[in-house]
Amino acid sequence: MRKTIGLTGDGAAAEAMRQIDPDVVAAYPITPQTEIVERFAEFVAEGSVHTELVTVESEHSAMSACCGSSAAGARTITCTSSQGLALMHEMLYIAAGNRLPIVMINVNRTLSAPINIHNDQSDSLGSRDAGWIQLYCEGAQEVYDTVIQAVRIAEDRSVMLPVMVCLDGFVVSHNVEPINVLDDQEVKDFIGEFRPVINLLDTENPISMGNLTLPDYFFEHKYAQAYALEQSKAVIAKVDKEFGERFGRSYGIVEGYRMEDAEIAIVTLGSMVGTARVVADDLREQGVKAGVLKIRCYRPFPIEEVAEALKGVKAAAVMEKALSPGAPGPAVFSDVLGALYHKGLHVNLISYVAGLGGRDVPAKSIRKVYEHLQKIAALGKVDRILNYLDLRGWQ
Amino acid sequence: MTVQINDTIRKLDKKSFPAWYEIPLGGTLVSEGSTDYHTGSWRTKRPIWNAEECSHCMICWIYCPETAIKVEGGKVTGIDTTLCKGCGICANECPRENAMTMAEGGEY
Amino acid sequence: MPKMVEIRWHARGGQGAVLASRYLAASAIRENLYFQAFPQFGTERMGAPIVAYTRISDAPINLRCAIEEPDMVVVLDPTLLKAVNVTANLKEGGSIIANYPGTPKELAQELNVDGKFKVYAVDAYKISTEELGRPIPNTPMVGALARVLGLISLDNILAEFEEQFSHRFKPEIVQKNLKAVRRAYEEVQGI
Amino acid sequence: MASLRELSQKEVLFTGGHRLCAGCPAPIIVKQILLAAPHAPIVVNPTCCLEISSAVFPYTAWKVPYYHNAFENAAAVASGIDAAINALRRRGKLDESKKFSVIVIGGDGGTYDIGFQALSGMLERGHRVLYVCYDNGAYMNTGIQRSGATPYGAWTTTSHVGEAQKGKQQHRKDLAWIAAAHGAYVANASLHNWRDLMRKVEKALNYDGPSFINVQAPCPRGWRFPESKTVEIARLGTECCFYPLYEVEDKGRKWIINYVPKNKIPVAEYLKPQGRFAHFFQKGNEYLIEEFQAEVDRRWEHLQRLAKMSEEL
Repeated sequence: MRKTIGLTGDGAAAEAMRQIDPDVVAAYPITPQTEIVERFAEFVAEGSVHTELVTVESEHSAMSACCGSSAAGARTITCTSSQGLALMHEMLYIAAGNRLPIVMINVNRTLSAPINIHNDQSDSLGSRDAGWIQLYCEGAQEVYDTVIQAVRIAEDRSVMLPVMVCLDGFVVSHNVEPINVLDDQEVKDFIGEFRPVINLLDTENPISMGNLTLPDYFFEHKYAQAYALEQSKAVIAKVDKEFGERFGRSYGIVEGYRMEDAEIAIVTLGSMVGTARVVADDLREQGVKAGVLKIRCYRPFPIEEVAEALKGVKAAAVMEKALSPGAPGPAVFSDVLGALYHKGLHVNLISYVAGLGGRDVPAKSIRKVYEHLQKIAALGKVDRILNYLDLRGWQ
Repeated sequence: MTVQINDTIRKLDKKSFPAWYEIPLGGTLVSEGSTDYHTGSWRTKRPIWNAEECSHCMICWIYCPETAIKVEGGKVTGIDTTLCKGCGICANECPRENAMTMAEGGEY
Repeated sequence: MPKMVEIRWHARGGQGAVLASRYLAASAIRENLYFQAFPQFGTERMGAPIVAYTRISDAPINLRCAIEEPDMVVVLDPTLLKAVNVTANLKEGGSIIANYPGTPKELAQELNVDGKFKVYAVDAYKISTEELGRPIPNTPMVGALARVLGLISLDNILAEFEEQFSHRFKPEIVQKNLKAVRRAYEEVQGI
Repeated sequence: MASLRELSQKEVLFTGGHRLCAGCPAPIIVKQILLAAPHAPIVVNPTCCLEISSAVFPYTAWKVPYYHNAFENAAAVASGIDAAINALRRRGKLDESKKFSVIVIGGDGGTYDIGFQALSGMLERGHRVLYVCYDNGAYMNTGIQRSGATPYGAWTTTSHVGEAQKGKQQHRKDLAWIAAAHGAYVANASLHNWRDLMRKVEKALNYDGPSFINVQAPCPRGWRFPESKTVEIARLGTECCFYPLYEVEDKGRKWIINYVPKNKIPVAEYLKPQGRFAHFFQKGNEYLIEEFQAEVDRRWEHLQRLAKMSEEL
């Protein structure tokens, strides 16, 4: 039976995991992901899942054990955050390169130093080239729905890649919201049985995986993997659409909010999307044609969708919670810029880095970004490309 | 470009892949051994097996790193010259004087 | 009814403010309301003054940021009235509901806010000590807040308590808590 | 235990055509392990000589399921495989009667050093995995650098012999002891004694819990000896008690010495044929042999004490 209950983002992820009832979960606690592991361990203790929970001694071993179990044909989920994701970094590439359909929930938290347990997106954005699908959630309902979708996406025969579901630490992970939870059976039916292609336990048909691959074939191997990631966009859209048809909620690859006739737009991902919607609504009431472009699927990057959504705007700002020191611009900004270039578009595009280390991104600050965009729209050109929201001493 | 992607772990019928889309999923191979990769050319010395002296104790067989001691029905039948790298462990460990000896040169 | 009510909680670490804010929020589901309940995160441990937030609305809530100017402030511990500026950024005409042994008038005088805000007092320590044998202010304060808020019925507050806590506490403890919540709901007074 | 003649009629599930050096001990050990495995083997291999030489796309010397993931995490990867077996069995997706021998085969760098944490985690959690370390006492794969397993005084490319320093300054870590402290089934073995090694492998894989076997693996290239002498050097290592053969049962409490040399030879006889110890035999460096001998004696005596105490159990 479907029901609405109050859950945190972490709680919603754990509830989705309970319903998925994966074969193996290997995870290690880290703030602000801990609540997921704790909740799931309760499910294991009470017997409401059949999962083998491997309480490993580090995130490094968490991802390693996940690779092992997935390669052994078991449906495998893990979750982490920040330093934990960084510690997994090596194995992220291996999981993708070995084409293992692992699902990971990453609760976005910044990276040391200085040590800080709060939210920004440095961790997963820093892992963008590992070859994982990355989906960013705005709120806890989307977390719940996306974790379920992720299983289908990862295991799709044409994808066979790991999927990272990202949610902002504390802002979403520790915020209680009303969550519409599906019936257990509905979830089971939606995800279906896992039929592994790679299976070490099939000892009658033994395989060798993780083989040394030298210059003669390495390039071809990696391109085949990259191609699968690029092509996965269609599967992500298909799964989301089917989810919507069955359960009435879907999110798309990107979502344009009031973008139809928007003259100025904020492009962002994660929880900042929600606040930006509120500010856009306020501005619309004042006659300002403001819109929001939410990037839900960050890897593969939705080149066509982003370019299409932004082609008519006079000015746009990419807001992201991560720096890319020494780069021409931060990660998402650079990708949006690249997408526009791909399509031969020139849009007055600026970058706003915001909310590092848990700095709140309130509505009034997002309003400042829109005001900046209005100025650029009136001017007809970008005055300053790289901007830092609410950074003390930055003018 | 439309291509047929290899989304399987294909039984290898050849050891070359003309295009990226023929690479098996994740570069995974069927475990079928590598006896078709010949390491006999590495040899600079060669073991000489003397059938008449051999007691078929299988000491050489258990210690041969290349699985190059050919056996059949519990008896040594010869050296697999396509695999033997000529390390000489067999001759060194052979308990008999003349059953396995090393000769200079890799060519048989 | 306003479109959205924003509430700030003041308590000391370990007093259960986060639990209370989540309990209130979950009760709102019974009224088909939308909500958010989130703590302000730091590394404060037991005893330190802490802050938590609740948003309640009749429409889905998109805002994903801290509450800067709350409509209401709830204070779980009377000692915080002096220790923390509990009325900071409270909206003009907003409400303050405190666990306080005196009258609302005395509370208003103590806070020096006479006439500026609506002031409500309830002696949650007395109630919880009498009903539960221990000074645990969090759940009674939810009862008092619900009364002032006027969006969630007493019945729903009580029903939610039963649902959330009946598997954790013994039945008699649940009943005692329910009585404390009900008393706070009924005994809260305001000016 | 089957005789060699009987064993030779079994299929060897690791074939030639691999690219390990001539005279390498690793394939000899792998062969013995796979012949001894009582159930369907699944091999996890950290990055090491064995890995980069046995599975080179598109060739694989393996005829069993084989997985290489990274350098430092083989024990964790194997933990995941063990978890998958348990989970799938519980769900009825695996036949109850189908048994697996999950085996990690790794070098000492990936075991003593970088993989130490993962190994400890695997042993502590009690996975049904056998971890075999083919212990050649240095990072041979990257070109003979010192590891935690390198013996005292040995020359390596990161513990050179010069005026100021004579090879490695420390004695080697005794990993079997540490493994035993986890309560795992632990054994020390050597490739020259195939009967002892295979018995231990079989025992470990029938043990309902984690196990660790350290196997002496003389490396002709790194130890500087002729490639025909691999087995012979191993024998000397055991005869001088540098590499004693023993096992630890009863959750770390019962220590059993499996082989006591009739005449314990001086370590010099073991060191002499190895080029990495050449400086031990130069004038003025006699103290190196003495210190080496003293440490071997200390450990051997301690092992004997443990074994004696265990007899009372």
